Amino acid sequence: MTDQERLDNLKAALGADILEITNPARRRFFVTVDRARIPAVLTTLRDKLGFTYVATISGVDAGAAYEILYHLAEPAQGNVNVRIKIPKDDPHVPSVTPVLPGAIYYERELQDMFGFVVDGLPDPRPLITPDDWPAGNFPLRKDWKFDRPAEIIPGGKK
Amino acid sequence: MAALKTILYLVVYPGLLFLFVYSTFCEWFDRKVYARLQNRMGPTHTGRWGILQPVADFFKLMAKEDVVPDAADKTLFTLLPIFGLAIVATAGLLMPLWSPSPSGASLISFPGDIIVLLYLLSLPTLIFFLAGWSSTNFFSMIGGTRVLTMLFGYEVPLFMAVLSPAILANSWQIAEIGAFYRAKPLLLLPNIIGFVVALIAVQAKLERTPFDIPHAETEIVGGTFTEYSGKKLAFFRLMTDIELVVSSGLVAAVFLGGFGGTLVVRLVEFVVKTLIVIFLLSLIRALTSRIRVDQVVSFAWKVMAPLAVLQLLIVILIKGMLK
Amino acid sequence: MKVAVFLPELIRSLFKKPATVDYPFVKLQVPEGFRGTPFLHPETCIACRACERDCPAEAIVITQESDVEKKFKMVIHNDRCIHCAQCVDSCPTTPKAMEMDHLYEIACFDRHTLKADWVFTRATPKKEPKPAPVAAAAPPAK
Amino acid sequence: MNFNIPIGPQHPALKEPISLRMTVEGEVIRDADLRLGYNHRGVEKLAEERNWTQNIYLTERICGICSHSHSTCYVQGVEKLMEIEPPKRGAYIRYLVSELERVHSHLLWLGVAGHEAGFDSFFMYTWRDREVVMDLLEMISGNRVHYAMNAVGGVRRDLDELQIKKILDGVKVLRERSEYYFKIGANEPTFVGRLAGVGYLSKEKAVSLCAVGPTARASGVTADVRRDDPHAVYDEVPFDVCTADTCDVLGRTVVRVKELLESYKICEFLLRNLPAGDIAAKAPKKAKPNEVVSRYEAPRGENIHYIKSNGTERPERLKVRAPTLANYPATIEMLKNGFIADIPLIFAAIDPCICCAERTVELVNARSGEETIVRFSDLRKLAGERFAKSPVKRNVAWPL
Repeated sequence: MTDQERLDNLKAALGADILEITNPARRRFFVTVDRARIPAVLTTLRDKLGFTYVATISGVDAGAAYEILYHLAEPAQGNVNVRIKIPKDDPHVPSVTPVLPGAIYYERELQDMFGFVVDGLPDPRPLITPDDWPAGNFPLRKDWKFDRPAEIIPGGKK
Repeated sequence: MAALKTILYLVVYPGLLFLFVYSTFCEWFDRKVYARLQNRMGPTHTGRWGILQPVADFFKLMAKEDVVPDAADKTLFTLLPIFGLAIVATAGLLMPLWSPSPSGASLISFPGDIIVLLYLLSLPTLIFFLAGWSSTNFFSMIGGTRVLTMLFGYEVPLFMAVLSPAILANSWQIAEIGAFYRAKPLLLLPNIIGFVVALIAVQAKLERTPFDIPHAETEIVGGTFTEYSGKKLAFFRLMTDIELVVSSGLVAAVFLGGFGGTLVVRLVEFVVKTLIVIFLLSLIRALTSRIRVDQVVSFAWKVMAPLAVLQLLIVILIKGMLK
Repeated sequence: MKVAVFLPELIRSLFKKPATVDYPFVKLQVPEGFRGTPFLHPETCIACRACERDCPAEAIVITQESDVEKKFKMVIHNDRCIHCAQCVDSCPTTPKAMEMDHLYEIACFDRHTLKADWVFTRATPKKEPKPAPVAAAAPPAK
Repeated sequence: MNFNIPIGPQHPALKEPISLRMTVEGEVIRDADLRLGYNHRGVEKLAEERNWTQNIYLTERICGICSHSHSTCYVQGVEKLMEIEPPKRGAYIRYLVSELERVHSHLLWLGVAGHEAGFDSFFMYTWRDREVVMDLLEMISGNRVHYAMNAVGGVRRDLDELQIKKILDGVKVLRERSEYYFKIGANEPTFVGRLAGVGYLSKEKAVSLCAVGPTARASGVTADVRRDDPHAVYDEVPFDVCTADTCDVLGRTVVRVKELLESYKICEFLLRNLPAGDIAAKAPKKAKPNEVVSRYEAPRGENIHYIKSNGTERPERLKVRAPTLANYPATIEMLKNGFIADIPLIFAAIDPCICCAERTVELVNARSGEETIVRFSDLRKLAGERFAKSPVKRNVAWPL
């Protein structure tokens, strides 16, 4: 299958949901869709093109807005990265775990790292931040700055 | 004077001191053989060829901080290692090593001492269970229940396996069984199945691979000993070592023709034969992987117990033929 | 089903030399290209700071001692060094001013003893190639 | 009678900190829960402050066992961002190291499986033979664990004839050894008895829970990035994707041993067909604003890096997903209804690399020694207070 065919497949399957689609490298596709449509889009991709495997979910702080990328992969169809944009003042995103059960840890990680609120997540407990992690600290946001303390070497003469 | 002599026997030979020295040596031997079977070095630096390593370990543990869990039953928790050590040391006195009187071969020798010995060897299992239980730690408790579950598996085959040479020798006294087989060494051959069963059962009793289930470190941390530290752990370890000596001594006494002759010959024979048994135990340890507790019980009842019964049958048939 | 399949291997091992070595007393040779600790040949360094920029552990610090004299000071924090040898790769001079030695037993009680420093005058890149420096400088640590 | 047992964060079966909370009924596990976050180093945040070169070594340190896999995955992506192509020889050497790393990782895993099953002899033997490949890697790269072979645009060290010969000899020895141990290991009844039927993961579950690597392949899913998403040399090298259909720990063992044999084949192919030429292309300092998804088949499964550049010499975002994190949902599934005795085996069978899976949070002040001391004393104080307040309870229940 060539990349053009894969592109056509994607366009045929998703239709009007596609806001933007690019093919920057061999077997790599970036699709932008609307935030509210993400579970529907992933369901379509799963049922029509066989994308059962979500490799990971990346959150990106893109300056003006947040972005979330769902990296899906299928041997024949290549690697499809579904991008949604999220305004900074309303970090809500629908959960895709009901569609792809393997996504649960990635979504929990997103909640911890970016402070997104994943609506409908079956298990919304924090996954990686410690129990006493101060609320409102989301380390991978660009405005979260961490001042590295000066290195103090215990012991020693100097 | 007699009392002093008895105390000397109890404390020096064949009592505590001898048991301590010999059991640490046996631990070293076991570790060294196990390591060499795995192409490693084993203990190397403490004493010549690392021979003092178990002693060093013992004294190091004695010097370590001793922590008693707050929720544990403190009296029981503290007393158990002492009881355990006392029990196995008493069992050690039953070894036919030393005879103040010409008739008996061990310090304490009486008809039926083999039963007492087997009984004393069963008690450590109970001690381990209680130790696990009184620690009130989840891992210890799982270890404790595993100890008991395993006990149901290997105890009966062990008793039956040890029974058959006794039946053939027509005696319940360890020294007499030994003497019988010394007189007729060929009769040791029919007991070979029993020997194998007894070896495996002893391996299980000593909780060594493949039966190290009660303290399988990758599953339940330290098992029964999870909460033990310092002196108490040192006592438990010494107890395991003495148990190793006594069990292998028992196997050697009933299956390898016992020990006879003068004091020195007797001692040499004891050392050689127990080391053979310990070598075989080490070999089993290196050969196998740990099995699950349900597999132990089914193995014991499906394989070992029938084999032990078969052994009994053989022995009874042979006895009939001899008569 | 077989029983005791490992027996031949076990018995063979029993009579073989141990595969392990008695480490602190017997040491194995490290291979030729081993990456030990980095050190500086101060006579070839042109103070271009390429190593400082590329060091992933920020273990190299170069400071100018005085503006007039072109004197520089380089500190290698071996307690932070991750021994990747990127400084050697980044070094643009020929012969390289940075080099790795074969030292790997650098553990010590005080991290400060692991810091090595050199004060040197910046070498000016010459037209004809310089002769190779005589004997590598003493390994920095311990 | 149910009760909870904590496996980890400190437990002899786990070489790295993770917390598994098991609800057990007697010896049978009824439920399992997972808590991560004991080993966070903030690699993703840190990567945004480092330049492209520094990040090679940072990604390499995500994992200790498969160090080459993360840096290769990263470098593949960066090369695409910078629009450079490594020379053929460089690519061959890079993936030769990859395959040798797979060999060492799988041998390590076999040993660990032996140890978790209480079979220490097997553990010692496989690790003894693993030294052969470790020595080869040390000879090639100059270090045993962190090879630091990758540079943006190629590799950093070349191979000479003598080294090629040594590697071929070593691979030959290893192949003999692996086949021998596979033969006898598969016949040892106690060992097989511990592995067979343990940790069942059906094919449907493996697919739906997005399992990767040998875990998925042992359930009959033919997922291998080397074949599914051919990159660099893998579209030239002949190799098979190894699968098993037993869906248990035994299957995972078999898959790994088969992969070992495949890796030896790939190594030999790469060495025999090693082209002449340069080993690295010159890399620019900066990358144009772009984004790239880089995939790589690590020994444990698929690595995926998402890299976004913004025109400077630093990445805008580096997202790392290690295979272990992808396998956690499947692990929970496998653990359910198993025995306590099987926890270490099942958990080890995904070849967990916890420090791979956890790398995102910047631990507050973990670098400063003084803070650690303060924290320790705080901890002791806290523990003391808690200890003093809590009434002595014997809340134990008979587990049988």
